[in-house]
Amino acid sequence: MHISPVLWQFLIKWLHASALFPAEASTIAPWMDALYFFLLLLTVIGLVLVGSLIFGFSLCYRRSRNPVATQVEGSTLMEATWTIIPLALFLVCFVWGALLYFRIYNPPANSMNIYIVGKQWMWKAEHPGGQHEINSLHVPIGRPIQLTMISQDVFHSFSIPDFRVKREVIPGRYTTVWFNATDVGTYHLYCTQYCGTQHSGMIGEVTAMTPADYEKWAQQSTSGMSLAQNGERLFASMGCNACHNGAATARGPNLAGVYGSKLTLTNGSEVLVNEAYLRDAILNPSQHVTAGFAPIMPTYQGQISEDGLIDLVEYIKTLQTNYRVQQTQVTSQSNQAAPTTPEMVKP
Amino acid sequence: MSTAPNAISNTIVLLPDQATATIPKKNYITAEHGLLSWLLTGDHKRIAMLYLISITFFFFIGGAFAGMIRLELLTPQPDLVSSDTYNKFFTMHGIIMVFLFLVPSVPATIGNFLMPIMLGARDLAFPKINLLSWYLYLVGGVLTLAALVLGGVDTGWTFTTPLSTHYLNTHVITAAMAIFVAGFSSIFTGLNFIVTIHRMRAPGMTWFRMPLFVWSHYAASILMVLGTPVLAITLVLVALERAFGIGVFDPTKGGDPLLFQHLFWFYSHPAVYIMILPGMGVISEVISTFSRKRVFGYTAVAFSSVAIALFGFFVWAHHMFIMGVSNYSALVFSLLTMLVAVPSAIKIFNWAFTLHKGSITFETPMLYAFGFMGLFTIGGLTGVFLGSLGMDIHLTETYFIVAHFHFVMVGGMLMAFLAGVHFWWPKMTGRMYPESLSKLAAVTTFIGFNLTFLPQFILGYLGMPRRYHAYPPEFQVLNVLSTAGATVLGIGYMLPLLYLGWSLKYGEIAGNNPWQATGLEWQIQSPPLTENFTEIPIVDYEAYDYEWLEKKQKEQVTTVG
Amino acid sequence: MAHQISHDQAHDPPNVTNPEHAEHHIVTPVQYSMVFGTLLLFTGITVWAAYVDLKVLNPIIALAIASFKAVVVILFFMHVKYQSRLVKLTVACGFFTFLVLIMMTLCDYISRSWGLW
Amino acid sequence: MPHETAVHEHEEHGHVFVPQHRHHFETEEQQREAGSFGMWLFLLTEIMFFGGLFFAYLLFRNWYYPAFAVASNQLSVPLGGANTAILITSGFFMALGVWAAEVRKRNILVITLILTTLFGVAFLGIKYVEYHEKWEKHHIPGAHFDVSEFVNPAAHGITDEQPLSPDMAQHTQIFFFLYFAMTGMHALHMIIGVGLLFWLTWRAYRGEFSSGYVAPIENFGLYWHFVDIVWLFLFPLLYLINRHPLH
Repeated sequence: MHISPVLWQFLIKWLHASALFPAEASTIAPWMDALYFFLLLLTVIGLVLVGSLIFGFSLCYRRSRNPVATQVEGSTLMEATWTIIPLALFLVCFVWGALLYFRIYNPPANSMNIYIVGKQWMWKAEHPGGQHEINSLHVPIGRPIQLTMISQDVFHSFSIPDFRVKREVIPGRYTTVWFNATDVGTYHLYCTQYCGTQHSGMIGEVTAMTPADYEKWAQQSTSGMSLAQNGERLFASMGCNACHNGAATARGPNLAGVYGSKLTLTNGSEVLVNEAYLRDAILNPSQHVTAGFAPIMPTYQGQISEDGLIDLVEYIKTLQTNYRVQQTQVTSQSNQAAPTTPEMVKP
Repeated sequence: MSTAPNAISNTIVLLPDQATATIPKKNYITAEHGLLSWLLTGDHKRIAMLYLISITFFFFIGGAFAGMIRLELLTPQPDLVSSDTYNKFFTMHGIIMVFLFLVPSVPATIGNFLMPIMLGARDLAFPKINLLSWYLYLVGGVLTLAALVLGGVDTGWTFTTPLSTHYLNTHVITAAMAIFVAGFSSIFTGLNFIVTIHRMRAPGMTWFRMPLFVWSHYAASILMVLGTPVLAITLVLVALERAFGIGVFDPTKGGDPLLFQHLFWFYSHPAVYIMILPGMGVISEVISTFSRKRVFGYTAVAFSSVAIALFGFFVWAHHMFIMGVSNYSALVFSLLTMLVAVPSAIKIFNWAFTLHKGSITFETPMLYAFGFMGLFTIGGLTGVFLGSLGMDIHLTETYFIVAHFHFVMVGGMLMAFLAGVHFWWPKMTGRMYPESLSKLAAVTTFIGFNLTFLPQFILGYLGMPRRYHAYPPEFQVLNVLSTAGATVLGIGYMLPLLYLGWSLKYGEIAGNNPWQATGLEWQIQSPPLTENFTEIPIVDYEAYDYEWLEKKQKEQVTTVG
Repeated sequence: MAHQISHDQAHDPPNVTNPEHAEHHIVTPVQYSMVFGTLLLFTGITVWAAYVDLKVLNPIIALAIASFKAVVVILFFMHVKYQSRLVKLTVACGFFTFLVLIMMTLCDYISRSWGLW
Repeated sequence: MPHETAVHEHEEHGHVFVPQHRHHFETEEQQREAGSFGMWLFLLTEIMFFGGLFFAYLLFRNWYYPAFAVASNQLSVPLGGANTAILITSGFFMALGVWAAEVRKRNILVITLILTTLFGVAFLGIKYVEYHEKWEKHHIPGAHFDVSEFVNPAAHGITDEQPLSPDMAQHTQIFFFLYFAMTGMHALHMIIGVGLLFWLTWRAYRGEFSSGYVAPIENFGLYWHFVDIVWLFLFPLLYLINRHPLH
């Protein structure tokens, strides 16, 4: 920021204190505000320009002063001026905006992942350690937090104005957004996409805490089972381990260490295994058949909730060895999840 | 004819001597009598009047919903109505205002009235289709009211799937049908205009002699004809999906909700240009008339309309930047969005420079036009905020969006509509509206509008989401301001209804050309004859040629003298 | 500024001198029959081609044949070949907008799989 | 007066003043060109109307190709092919009808219009047979949709088809939905067209189009040919996705 930091802080604090401006509570917020003030300046200049042209001409050329109009055809030079200058300014806005967009929507590699599930009309947050929250989100300050979000029903939108981040939470697909909170405090959390009756009740609080406090909170509010542990249980109870057990004769591919790797599918395409891929492969297995395997996996569409899917995905992410898979396989029933036609999901 | 004023006055209004003047006995209003003669008419002027009455009716219904929304938002608590009711309010406000007011507002009323006259034709190319389009509009309106009376719809006017298809139990299909039918009304209006402009121009009326009003309607008509059917088929799919539970837009069944967004916005983005372009046409006419000067850079203004229509088709995904479109296409659409902003800037500057060296007077239409220019500048530039990808993340789906499109649609289009109605009121009815009262209304509207919507920009940046029934208490002050403004705005809109009604009987007789304007419509009697022209004119002058007008008037004076 | 137009020029009600006008042309039954034969022939070809495995070419050939048939119908049955530039432009405009819809939307769907950037 | 008089001198342009001439057109030529241009603009909206469906088809066909291929093979090529030929024939007679009107031959016009109608009705009849078969097989999308035939073709006596996995088989429903939406929308246009044909035939029989007034016939022809064109695309896209053996 090339504007004097003192002045900047004064301006923001003053505006915020008079409830005209949101707090700047994340690393991205000052960048967003800088662009905002630039655009605001542009608007004011544009408005003043147009306004003074109208007022100036109205005064100078009003009928009582200038009874006879002078006819003018127009001027190519002037047309060019007010084509090129606005165009250049708009292109600046485009480039600046695009840079900011990619900053907000591309999480750093080292960020901490929290899952968000939206449903009518609440937000569920699931921390990797197994802490579940409803309509609230606790995050440590000073480290990048990535939110991997999905909706169970309709479109929602996850918005924290004080962090200047927002992203649509859509059904059937993970979306991500990230932020790095800078100030301890509680901030509003809104659903900004109209989602039905209680749309305006789909709000919550984001609590940004010091890393130490966050640690304390995480320990107090854990359910005792991490997401991966939940996933492991689900993995066994759905009978996934019957095929995905890593044995040489297994009917399904080995899942240990599969996260982050590149797979070749039967149709020859190469894919990067990420959260979205894992989720899709569970729901629509026949479109994600690993080369060398038969398309025999049944679909789990309609049988696992989004939370269950998150558990499974987290589990597969952490799976480094098949030792425990093979251990549990002995004790669980493997024919539990027979292929069935999912019934219609209609409320 | 009254004699030319000796002293330079502050007005160009030139009325016939009220003591002797009368409304021409033979005109399109008196040509036939009885209700049926109106309901079965093929006369574009009568159809325009039918449209004017019906869209005014729907405007005030939509406005009533706006009033109730603002009243509910006076307090942070959800206390006036239940959430479901509130959701139905803003849905109805949106559907009525977008599809039953803004889309047909200028084209179907003023455009319908003037298009043939401005081109020197006796009627639109297809008078029966023109009447059909009004009936379709009525059917659409009645279906909307049916959806409302039967229990309402709460999808929002955007019908977001899968909410609208699988999760609501309100009258979505009725509302979708209403919009489907109203859409075809708009298609037929557009089709009629395009054919009329291509085929019915009077001898000598070349493309570059057409008034800019015609150019902007031409551009808007192209958008209507090519965009609306996509909305129609999308709504058909929504209705089918809802009725039979099929999953084209439902991810759990393998469909894609973003497909709906693409198809919906493919129409609904161009739709905002359908709404604003005809308004821009009105502004061109008004600015030129009241500064007694041809529009600065006629060609640039004409082509910028066409450019808006063309680019308008390439930018729709900017409504979906945060919805999970690919980053690459977000980039492309953002860039194209910046390009479409340029023609609007060109127009604004050309209008401003039309004033330069003019001889300006400040009648009511001119005041509305000034209001339009100021508010549209704000509306347009705040659009750049939203087109700029990063900024859009924070601002979209908040009150900033609400403020932005109300600046364009209400501050822009409604101002232009009122400018047009006042400007052509003497032509349509043969009588003048009361000048000072209407000036008061224009100023009231302007003040009320700014009070209503400027606070919403601030609310938006604070992060207040749109379509919220209740909101955190710290937003109350700004919301109260906004509601107060809405009250003033409401009065500003009631006033014209009252005094225009009054003027039908008591207004001064206007004569043929009270504004001394150059358009063909001002060279015929007011109200015009059913066949517009006793003989088809041969056009031998360019649009906005005030020297031609002066010469003509001198000839007339000498003839009479 | 006011142009003086001679009466002959000015009185051109059907816009005969402007490019939007085209002389009316009657297509003969012989021409129609030839078009009819072509259409039937290509219907046969498209069915036949579908039964031959041409890998990625199959849909391309099917669409190419369909487009060819459509063009033939538009040009002869619908008389566009003999129509004014305006009508030709109108037809082109319709297909152009359709392509805009498809291409711009596809640009989103295709680039989604390119990753998060 | 500044405006010169534009005199109506129809003879000068060699046009007959037909009774269907509307007062607001200068000449019959102008009226005819306006009508045909208007019809073309209407067809533009039809292109965009079907365009949305075609795009949905394109998208889902790429996503669920196996389901689309197998489901498409359920449609009957002989019936679809016959329908294509029937529709082309109907279009041919319509084109002849336009010619008959141009050369003012009333009897030929009436006969071609009747033939056009007959072939149009034949098309709809075959379409009905096809729809009925889908109904019996539970291939109508909705609550009663049945995928067993695609999951287990052998049990239904289908030997030349690979079984689909259950999740992919579900997506055949999208194919059938698009099939019904697109052919249904097309059939709706046909039904409207047949209705108009009855009316036009009646008017032609009364000799309204045998004196140089051909605009209604010509414009209806445009509509009818447009409906043909839509089918020319629907046929390969829906019936002929993958007729060669999959392996």
